[in-house]
Amino acid sequence: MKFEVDVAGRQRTVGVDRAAEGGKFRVVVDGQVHELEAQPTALGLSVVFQAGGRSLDAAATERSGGEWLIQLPHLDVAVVVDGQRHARGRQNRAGADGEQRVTAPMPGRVLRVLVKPGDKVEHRQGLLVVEAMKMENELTAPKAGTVTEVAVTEGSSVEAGRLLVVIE
Amino acid sequence: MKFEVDVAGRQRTVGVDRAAEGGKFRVVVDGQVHELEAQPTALGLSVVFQAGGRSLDAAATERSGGEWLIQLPHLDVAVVVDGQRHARGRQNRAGADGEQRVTAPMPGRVLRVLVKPGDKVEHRQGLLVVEAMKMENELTAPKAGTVTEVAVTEGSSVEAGRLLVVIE
Amino acid sequence: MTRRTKVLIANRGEIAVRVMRACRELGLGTVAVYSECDRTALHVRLADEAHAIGPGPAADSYLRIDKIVDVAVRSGASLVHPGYGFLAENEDFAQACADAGLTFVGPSPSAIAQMGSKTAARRVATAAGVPVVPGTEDPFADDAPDAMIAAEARRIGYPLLVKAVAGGGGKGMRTVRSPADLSAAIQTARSEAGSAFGDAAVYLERLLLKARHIEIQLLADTFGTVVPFVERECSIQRRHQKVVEESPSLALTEPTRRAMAECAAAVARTVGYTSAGTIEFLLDEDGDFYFLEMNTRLQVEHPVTEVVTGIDLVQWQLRIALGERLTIDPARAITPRGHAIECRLYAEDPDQGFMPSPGLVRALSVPGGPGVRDDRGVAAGFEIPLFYDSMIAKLIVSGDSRAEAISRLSRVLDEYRVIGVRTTLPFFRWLAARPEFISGQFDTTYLDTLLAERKGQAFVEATSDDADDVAIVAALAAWFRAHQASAGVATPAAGGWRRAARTEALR
Amino acid sequence: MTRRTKVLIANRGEIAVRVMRACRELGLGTVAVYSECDRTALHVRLADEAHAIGPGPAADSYLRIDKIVDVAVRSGASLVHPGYGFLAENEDFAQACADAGLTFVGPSPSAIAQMGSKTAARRVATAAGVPVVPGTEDPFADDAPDAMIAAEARRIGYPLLVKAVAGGGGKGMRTVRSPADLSAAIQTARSEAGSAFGDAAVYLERLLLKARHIEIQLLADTFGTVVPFVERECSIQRRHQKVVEESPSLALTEPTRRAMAECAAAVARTVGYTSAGTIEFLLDEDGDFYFLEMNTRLQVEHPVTEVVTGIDLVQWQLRIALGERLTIDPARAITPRGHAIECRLYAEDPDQGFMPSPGLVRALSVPGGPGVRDDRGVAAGFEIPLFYDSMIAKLIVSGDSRAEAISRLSRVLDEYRVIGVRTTLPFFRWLAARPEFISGQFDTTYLDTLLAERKGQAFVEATSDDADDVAIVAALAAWFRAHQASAGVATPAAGGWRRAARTEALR
Repeated sequence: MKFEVDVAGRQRTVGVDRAAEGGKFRVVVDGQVHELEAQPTALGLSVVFQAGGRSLDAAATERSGGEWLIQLPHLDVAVVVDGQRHARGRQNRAGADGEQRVTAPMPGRVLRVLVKPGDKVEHRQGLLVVEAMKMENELTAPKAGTVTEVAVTEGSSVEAGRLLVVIE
Repeated sequence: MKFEVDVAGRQRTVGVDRAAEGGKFRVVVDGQVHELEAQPTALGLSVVFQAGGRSLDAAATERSGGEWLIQLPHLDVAVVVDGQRHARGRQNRAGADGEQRVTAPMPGRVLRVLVKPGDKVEHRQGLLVVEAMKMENELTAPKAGTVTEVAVTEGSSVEAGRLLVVIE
Repeated sequence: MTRRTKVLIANRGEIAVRVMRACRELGLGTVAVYSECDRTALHVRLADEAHAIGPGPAADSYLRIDKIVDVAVRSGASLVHPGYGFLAENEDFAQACADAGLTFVGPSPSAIAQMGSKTAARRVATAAGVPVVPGTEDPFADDAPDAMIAAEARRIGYPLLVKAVAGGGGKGMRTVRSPADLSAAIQTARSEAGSAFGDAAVYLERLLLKARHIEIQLLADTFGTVVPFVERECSIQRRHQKVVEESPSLALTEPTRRAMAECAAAVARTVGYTSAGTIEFLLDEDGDFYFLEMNTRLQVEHPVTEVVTGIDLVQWQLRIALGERLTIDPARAITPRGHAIECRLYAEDPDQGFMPSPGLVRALSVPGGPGVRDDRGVAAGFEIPLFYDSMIAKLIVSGDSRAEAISRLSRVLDEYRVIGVRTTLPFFRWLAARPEFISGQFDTTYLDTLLAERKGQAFVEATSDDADDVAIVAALAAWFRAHQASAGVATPAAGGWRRAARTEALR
Repeated sequence: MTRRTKVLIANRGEIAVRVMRACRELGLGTVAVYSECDRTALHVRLADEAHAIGPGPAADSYLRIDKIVDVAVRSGASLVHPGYGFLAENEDFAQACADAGLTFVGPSPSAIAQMGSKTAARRVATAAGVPVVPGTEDPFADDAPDAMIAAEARRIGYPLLVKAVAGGGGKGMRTVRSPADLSAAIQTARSEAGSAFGDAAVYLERLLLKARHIEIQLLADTFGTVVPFVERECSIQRRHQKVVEESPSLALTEPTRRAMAECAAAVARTVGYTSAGTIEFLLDEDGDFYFLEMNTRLQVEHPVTEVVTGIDLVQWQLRIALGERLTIDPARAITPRGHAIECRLYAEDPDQGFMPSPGLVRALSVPGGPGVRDDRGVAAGFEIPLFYDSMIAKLIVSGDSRAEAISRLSRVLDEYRVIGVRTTLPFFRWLAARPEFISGQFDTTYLDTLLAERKGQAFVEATSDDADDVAIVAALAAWFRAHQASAGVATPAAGGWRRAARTEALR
């Protein structure tokens, strides 16, 4: 099977073929071949690479729309498999081009809106302040650009995934 | 729904009715009513009894043929739900009447057979010695009675659940 | 058979679990209370009995004095332990318990009231002969004019702190570096304090530069005995919220340790304190220290003290509440055996400005082995609610020396896995390797300064190899999913043979 | 950048995990080996790299010296840690490592050989001036006539023990109370020893009545420094297999402790011992003690010593192997801080004569909080293989006093849950409440005698209320199963909202 995996904005093509024996796989990432053994565990996947025996204890949590949270021992990364990006996209994809939709990462209440359509914003400039879990959290611009839309008003309650601001 | 639950040889009739609200149940055990809230957890079930608020953190592992291993905080008990007793019955159901089939609780090798058909055996008398996990384990009679069948010979390897001895 | 003494724990999460453990070890029964979203929480499952007290929002459940006292009375509990947060420092709750004939496991309502107001507490410290940080004597009235506040600020000097009189946990607190920012800081602090504590009053305090936050845990019984403990170092803070705590502190000389402990005991005696409490100090660069405030409750970071002294503070809280005399050897309480470090593990995304990231904790792998203490409030399968603090666990490590504790911390953080939600683990792994942390060269501004300098840079920059690994794992998980082999959720639905059968089918 | 020093761990289960933790804390790389059935074992998942070495049976994998040495060389490991069991006391393995240029983390092959033969070890002890239990000087030849053995038995006196010269873990050991049972005991001991150790040789030793098993842990470096530690009490045994260990022992006076420690060090010096090792003694009712044997490796019960001394024995093993000098203060090593108790938790059914009950560990809930150390070799979702010892975990608790440690043990055992397989937890819960255990009135025959008296009676007799609870839970589980709500396996298949959706659907 072939998968397109979007890791932090960079697409990788990954071919997965099960070898004859159970649990052994041949995985090809952008042309590079990895022979490995992969076993499901209660956490996720235990992977041992044949070359060098490197052991990787990883977890994969499926969100929706092809989005997965991949957790390596030292790293959490959200990826999209097969490019079926869900409407509830990642807020922070710094460096990526085009329209950036800033969505609420969690339910809360909009305390302050700091920008208006037409404003030029710097990378990481504050856009709005959302109160959630008793703390005030400032949401910042994922890239420099121009605010094209502000989809909420001060005082409104928002659900996770709700569109807040669009930057172009 | 009604269930017949065989707990250590004694049958109990248990009616389970979900109350209007999610997670709330009305459970009737042999006529006695319990109002409770039951929620699945990663371990099993978290149960809170309405009367007195008693909290019970229990686990239920389904075997096969209606057999379940029920684990309370201080107690492990195998039960059969709805009487569909599996061929791989419990070895030790002391005090029960009728034929008792002693089966191998785990794979191993029969080192010694200590009884032959026709032998009278006491409760807990040794029947055979099975080597498993490098230890010699003596299987004993689940009740007093007469050996009617010895289904294995010394030196044979046995799978879990294999019939070893029948006592009547 | 005499009826077993029961303790109602008026809290949730790890601290409710912690208190229940102490109850169990003393042979006391445990009564939990829970809100709707906590129906399967660990504290409910571990309690002897559990009672629902309302919907998720704390104001409707864990802050409802009436409901909690009612459950205590109905369940036949004779003691009430408040944990920390929620009603722990609410003198009305302590009073309501007393009025209902329940023993509140904590100080008297009057001690709570006196020390709960930060301005009143400063007066107590002064009366006890303990130096305080320069600041306003009294809180400002809600309608105090900006000009008056500005004048007071000039008297104290910049930089300064706006602090909520009823504050705690860094809420309602703002740093002001110049007069221009004062008015906005007052406004946000008041608003945050009002919503968090129901009391919008604030006051000003000078911001000591390069100061360390050092605190003294103490226990006091009802017979007048006060025992102070070896200090805790809590200078690693983010927005005035402690992130890492350790004991002992590298910054204290033995004479300063003893002097600070004596000051702490003096404050406690002045206010007629009983139960466990903590006196917080600021230690400046010259080695001088100042009273900051008192926490009239058990603190989040109490385990580091327990680990280095071998003394169970929560058992002692309960024993004191049951009328026992404190028989701890004071010399032992002040002498650390080895070194302990605690990390507060949150369901927050450190790469998104520590934004809370609640959700379902799908699986957990908690490290073990030597020198690890696991104080967790969450089990696998639990959905971290939106309504409360998003702390998942406290991780406490210890070692013979601080260096051993830090190398253990790194090992343990690498092992720790929380699957399904983002946590502050990547942040802690980064912090544990920082040279300033390892050498102990930090003050209360250290972390905020460093974070500001990083400008949101990720704590773990994924290498190209990492990205390959991520792609491989994602593709494999998708492959297993497509083949119905429950990748990512491998806990099989039944006994071993069923799993074996499935494994076979996979071949 | 210099290449990181790697350690190959030639073991599995909790001890492989334990050793890896020490490696990590010292900054050493970890190489695991695994058999086919251990592909998802914890030690594989925690290692930096892992290499398959063959099928499940130990003789084809964990006992294959050739394969393990080959992996060590190929992976670039420079040290090999054997753990306990398997090849830990195999001088050929130690020699093979040396021949391949690998540092074996343990004593020299000659020390292993000398102390590995129980009869040779007894001669070493005698040479060191340490009293030994009366017994046969030399092992019996395989074809030694029964009459000759019987004559030797008469000389020693009954009751006596038949012991495998290469024995360990209670295997190949039989108690003989009268001459009539001697021949059968010799036969079973030889058969068990032959299959377990590949060496059927046995010898006889007098069975000391009402004796306690007390042992002294020691560390020895390559510069001749030997440091003995405070004793471990290991008298709670079933069929000569330790079940519960603690430190310190209630039975030792301070002079006896010091004398025993000195004897232990003398034996170690006589044999030129290096690394960690343990000298086992029997302590009789009069307070006299006798050398029993030496274990030339890390022991299962080493954590209780680590907990009461704060010294990491495995780190020291590695540091000694790397050529470091032992710098532990001997006074500290022999002075316990508090009390520690270890339980060996097995996948065995205590109500079926402790029959192994391997299978899938569906879920785990490991207790935390103060005074708990979790040394586990199994994670949720792991199928305990049939091929090895069925130990799941070691549970170590500590307290300020033995009484506190025991009340903590009870609390912790109540919290500990292993779902899917039967374990010895119910047995330990029963034991922790036994008056003889609580008062410390036991010897090595205590547990076997008590178990014999119980005649297989269940450790927890289910009350009628319990049976009701069981029926309720079973019916509810069946109900949830019928409604597809994954009762018993609630870990949801995906993120929180999917679960929420399902919960909604349930309403």
